[in-house]
Amino acid sequence: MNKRMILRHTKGGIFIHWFNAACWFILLFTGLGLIQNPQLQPLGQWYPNALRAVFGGGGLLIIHLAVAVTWLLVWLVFIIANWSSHVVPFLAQVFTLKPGRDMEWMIKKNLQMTLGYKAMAFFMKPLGLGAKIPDQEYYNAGQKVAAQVMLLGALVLAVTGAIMLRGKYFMTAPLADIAWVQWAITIHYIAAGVTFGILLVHIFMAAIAKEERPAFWSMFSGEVPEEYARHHHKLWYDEVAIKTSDQ
Amino acid sequence: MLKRSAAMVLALIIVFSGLGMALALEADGNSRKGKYLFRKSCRGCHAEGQQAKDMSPVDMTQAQWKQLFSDYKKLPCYDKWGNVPEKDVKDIYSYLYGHAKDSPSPAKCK
Amino acid sequence: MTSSLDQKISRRGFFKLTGAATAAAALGGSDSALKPGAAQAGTRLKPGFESKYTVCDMCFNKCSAIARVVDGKVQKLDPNPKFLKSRGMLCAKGNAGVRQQYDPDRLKYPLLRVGARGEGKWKRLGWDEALDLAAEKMKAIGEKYTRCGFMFMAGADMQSTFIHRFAKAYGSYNTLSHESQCLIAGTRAFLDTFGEVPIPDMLYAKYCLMMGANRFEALVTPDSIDMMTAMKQGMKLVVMDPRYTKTAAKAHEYYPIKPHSDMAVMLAIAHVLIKEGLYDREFVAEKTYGLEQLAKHVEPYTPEWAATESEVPAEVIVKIARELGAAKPAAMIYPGRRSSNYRDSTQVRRAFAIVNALLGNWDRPGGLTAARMVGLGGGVPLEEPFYENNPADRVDAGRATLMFPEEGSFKLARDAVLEANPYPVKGFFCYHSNPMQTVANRAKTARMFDQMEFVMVMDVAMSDTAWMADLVLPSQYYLERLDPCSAQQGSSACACVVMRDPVVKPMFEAKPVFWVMRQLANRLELGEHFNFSVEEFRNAQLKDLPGALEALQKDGVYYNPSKLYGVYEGRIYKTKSQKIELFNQRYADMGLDPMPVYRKPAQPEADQFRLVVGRNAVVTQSSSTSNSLLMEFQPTNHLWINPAAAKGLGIEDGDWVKVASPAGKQWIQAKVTDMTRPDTVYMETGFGVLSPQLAAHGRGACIAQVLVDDFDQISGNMAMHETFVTVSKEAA
Amino acid sequence: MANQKLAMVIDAPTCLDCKGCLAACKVANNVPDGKWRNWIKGADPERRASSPVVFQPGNCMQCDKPTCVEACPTGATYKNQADGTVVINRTLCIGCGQCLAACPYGARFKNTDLGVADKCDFCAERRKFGLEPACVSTCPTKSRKFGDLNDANSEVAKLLKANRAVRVANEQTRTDPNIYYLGEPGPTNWTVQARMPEAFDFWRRLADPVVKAVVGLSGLGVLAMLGKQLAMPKDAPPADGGAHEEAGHE
Repeated sequence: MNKRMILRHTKGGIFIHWFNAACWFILLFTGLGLIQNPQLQPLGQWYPNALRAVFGGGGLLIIHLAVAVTWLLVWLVFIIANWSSHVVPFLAQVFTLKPGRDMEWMIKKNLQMTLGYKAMAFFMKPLGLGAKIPDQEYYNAGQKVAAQVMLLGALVLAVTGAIMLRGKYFMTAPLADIAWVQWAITIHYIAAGVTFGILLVHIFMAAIAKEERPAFWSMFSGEVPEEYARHHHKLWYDEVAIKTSDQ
Repeated sequence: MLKRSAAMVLALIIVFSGLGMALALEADGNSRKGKYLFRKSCRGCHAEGQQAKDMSPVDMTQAQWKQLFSDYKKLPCYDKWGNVPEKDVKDIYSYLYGHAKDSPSPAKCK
Repeated sequence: MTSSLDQKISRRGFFKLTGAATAAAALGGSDSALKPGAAQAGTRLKPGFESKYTVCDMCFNKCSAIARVVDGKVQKLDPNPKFLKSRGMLCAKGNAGVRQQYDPDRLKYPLLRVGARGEGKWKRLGWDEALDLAAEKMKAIGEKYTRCGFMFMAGADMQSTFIHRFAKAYGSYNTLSHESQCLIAGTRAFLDTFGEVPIPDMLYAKYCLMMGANRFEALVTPDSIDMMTAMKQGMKLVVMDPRYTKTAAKAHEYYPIKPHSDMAVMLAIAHVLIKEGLYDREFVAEKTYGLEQLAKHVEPYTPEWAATESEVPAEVIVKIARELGAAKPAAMIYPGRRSSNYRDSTQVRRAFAIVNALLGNWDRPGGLTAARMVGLGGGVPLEEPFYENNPADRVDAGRATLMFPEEGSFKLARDAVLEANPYPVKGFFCYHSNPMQTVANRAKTARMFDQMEFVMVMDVAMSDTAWMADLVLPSQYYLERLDPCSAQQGSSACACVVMRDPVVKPMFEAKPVFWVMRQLANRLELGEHFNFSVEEFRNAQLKDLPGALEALQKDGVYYNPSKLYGVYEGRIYKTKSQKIELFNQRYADMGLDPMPVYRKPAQPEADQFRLVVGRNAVVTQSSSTSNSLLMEFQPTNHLWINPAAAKGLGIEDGDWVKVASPAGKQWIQAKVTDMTRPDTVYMETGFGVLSPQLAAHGRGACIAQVLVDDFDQISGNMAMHETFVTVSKEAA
Repeated sequence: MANQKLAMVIDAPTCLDCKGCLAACKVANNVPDGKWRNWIKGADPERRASSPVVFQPGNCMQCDKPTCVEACPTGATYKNQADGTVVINRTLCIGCGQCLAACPYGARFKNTDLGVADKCDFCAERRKFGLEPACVSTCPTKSRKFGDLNDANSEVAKLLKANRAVRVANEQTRTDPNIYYLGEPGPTNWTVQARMPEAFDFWRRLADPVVKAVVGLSGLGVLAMLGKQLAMPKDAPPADGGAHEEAGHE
């Protein structure tokens, strides 16, 4: 069997991914638990009550704040350390969307993922499009969009979170600042909601969808099978293949 | 207690006051020195735990002090005074009179 | 060492401690029995906090308080519910005592002036150096100018007795207190009417006419509190004041009386009482002297006449007289306290006293009650030496007719010092008092300091007076001190004793004044007069009061129950006539008016205002205006000016104005308000601080700078309200 | 153990406006400069025709229907069932200040030292040690009385039974306060109007549904994918898959 493996993730990348995942998990669940107001709590009062029974009311906020600050600091270090090697290329890639190819991919892939190839082909026919899903780079269009939303969401969460933190510990000015804090909470909530929505899809794709299983494992080993790379990220594979054949 | 002691002094005065020459004492001595002399000359006996009754300017009214000193040589304790010069008596009298209970500035508690 | 409550307070112990005193029940719920509360998270009072008794020193009232101490630091001061004189309360100032203790402005070590006087250049000294220097100066001045050449001043402090003692031992007659700034005219008047100074039995009064007092703001225990309780029980309160005080706001009736016309109203009330036979005939016949003379004397003082003088309507005066007559003997003219107002303040207060006598309220419930001695001793006796070369008397002796030889008169002593007549005074020691802030005509006080060869001031902070000193000594604050006992009286509330034990360790190099006096005495070969400790002095004070020390340690206060009413049954009054003197014989003998004669007072010119001064419930003159908590209530003072007057001068609320009198000028922000009469402006005491080392520096204006230093001709009391000022909208 | 209903009964006409309660509270609770947990309404009067003037002491009314609790997103502010007080859990408070605006009595403020909302809690810490609230114990005229209304023997319960008492509530917002005023209560005006902050309303009305929709849609998508995966395990590209080189695909 041709089981040649291709390096997809560096160790640093793997670390930051799982670190991020852990933080978000904790932040999401403690954050949700912090909302103890029947008008606002999406899960119902049982949830914050249960969490408070375990951690105590104040503990919940302290965990949330501690994890958030750690998360932010680690990210800052990571970004600075990997600025030119990873961060800039990553940003360049995820923010480059080619309308034709990527749009087509989005439509086709979503239909395929939810309804299957046949249905997708069926729907594409009238549009004069084939059933072929366009080749993708290191990230496919879906991943790019998800990354964009997550990035933006994380940024908003960090900024609004910082405003709230300031609200608690450094606030001196009276109402003007308080309005800022109040909006920060609302926006924080929205950002958390939206990113969580994307996260759901991401988690499904990575951990549950069978066809993406190699990608899931690569988040531990760092490598994907050559076959998987060629299939899912043809353009990237070609690049890597050329590079390797050059050697 | 003070009241009784004052009353006793008064009673004694009435009993012993003879027709001796009344000394026309004016209260124009040095009352500050009088205070000192009162302590030196009188409080040796007239004090708590001593042989005579405790004594202070506010034990009597100005009129009573005036009467008492009008013929002080007839006081029962005069023989114990030793040689108090008249000038000193005048100072003592000024102090007692000036700080009597009905005076403009009654002595504060001793 | 005795420390009252030095054990950790268990909950049970605490209940015992704060169990309400029996008599408190009568006061309609000053019952502080503690209610159990739910336990909640908190950080302020940690378990194991200690509760220790202390005596508040934020004003002269000496309220017993409980200090809550955590880790050697006072966290909170609470009232002592067993202290009946305060009715178990602690006012805003009392609560702010914590801030004073930890005030960053506190003096830390002895300071020697190195620049010009008042320039503020200091050098730190060690205590030994400082005391050596002080002793040397005292010795030199005593030798050069006689011992009366050194003057002593001490405020209302529980250790002030040691300064008086030191002065006596040292040989100076020239001791001053704050009293000639405050109350001696009133004291004089009542002493010369009743033979003693009464304590109003406010709690049971049914009618009270209050003039020349602001009892709901200038708090005096228990009067301020009892007045409210009495009102709740139906007492009618009528207030006459040129200013709409909070007392006026709480009164049933308020009349903006023209300043300096109180006597006119009082004489007219006497007129109505006698004419309509509303006075207590039996009482007056039996206990007073001079009704006939008085009747004749007040004949011309009709309500109509008084109305023109006072601007209080005649029918109001008649009505008040009738109401007083109907409510007698539980009706009173409130005797008041501060009477440093006019040249004839003694006579004004005599008029108050006379009307009270006519109402027969003396020695009876709801009236004026006699002093009740608790039986506290004088402490370790002093064998006062006599210095042959001393002058005959005080430096201010004879400058007013009937001065108190113990108190003297700051105003008259200052004049005498400035004139060096009859003899020079070149040394000054001031403790716990601040004449630069409180005594009218600050320029003169500064001149007096200028001509001194040595000025030593001991205080907790760099007061304006300390700022003028040669040597400044840091005093311990009351929470750090072991103080002698103090006897307190308050009508039905008490005849009681309080004392102070240290609550916390002294901060910095601060020392008690007793220690300083003792050190100086030792250096001046007067050590025999200070051959005791404060504890020994205290024990000597308490020697005739068995159980007192235990009670003080257990309850923070010792009571000695005594008769409150009918004290004078079978007793003579300590006056010349041995009766209550409506007609004062001694005054007649001395060429004074035997009964108060109303002489038309001087009035401000058209472009002038009469300046009146006062205080409120959050300011104790200058001693509290730098307190960080009290400052929040009152960061500065204002010149209250009536809108009509302000309009004429183009002054709007908040404008900076110049207030000028012959004594000096100050700039201050105007408060345009109809709470003062158009002919009267008002300022609070304690602001316009000179010393840059106090937080209140640069806030408001100083009364002492603009008040003219007139004086009451009989008592020598300062007469501050004889000041006429011009007010102008003029930049500094 | 029966729950308490702690309350204050205030005899406003006996208040002197001496500020003792304000000072005591400030020291007892370490309240920062410029902030107060309690107040005296109608203080520092201009001259009035009616007399006597009534000064009205007050503080957080520990309402039975507290709007501040409604406005708190984190549950840091809640009604303590044990004693009926409205409590702020400082560690949970995020200092958003929504409760400040929501209180119709202006009883809350931002504690700038701690970064949290603050207000009167009837001196919870002092009560732990059996002490009365600082304002109550220090009050010269004992205008403020404190106790448990559920205890018929308490002074406050007796006072309410024996006297006519009113609550000086803000008319616009019904909160059922637990401060009762005896006799003539004095000022009835409230300078503050309770309101829910805009951000809070936006959250409640708009943000919340939108977020729920987004998450819901994502969830639906994922569910669909999952369904497809389960239903069509062998979904493969059509034969004309073209560029897809399916050969190697498992």
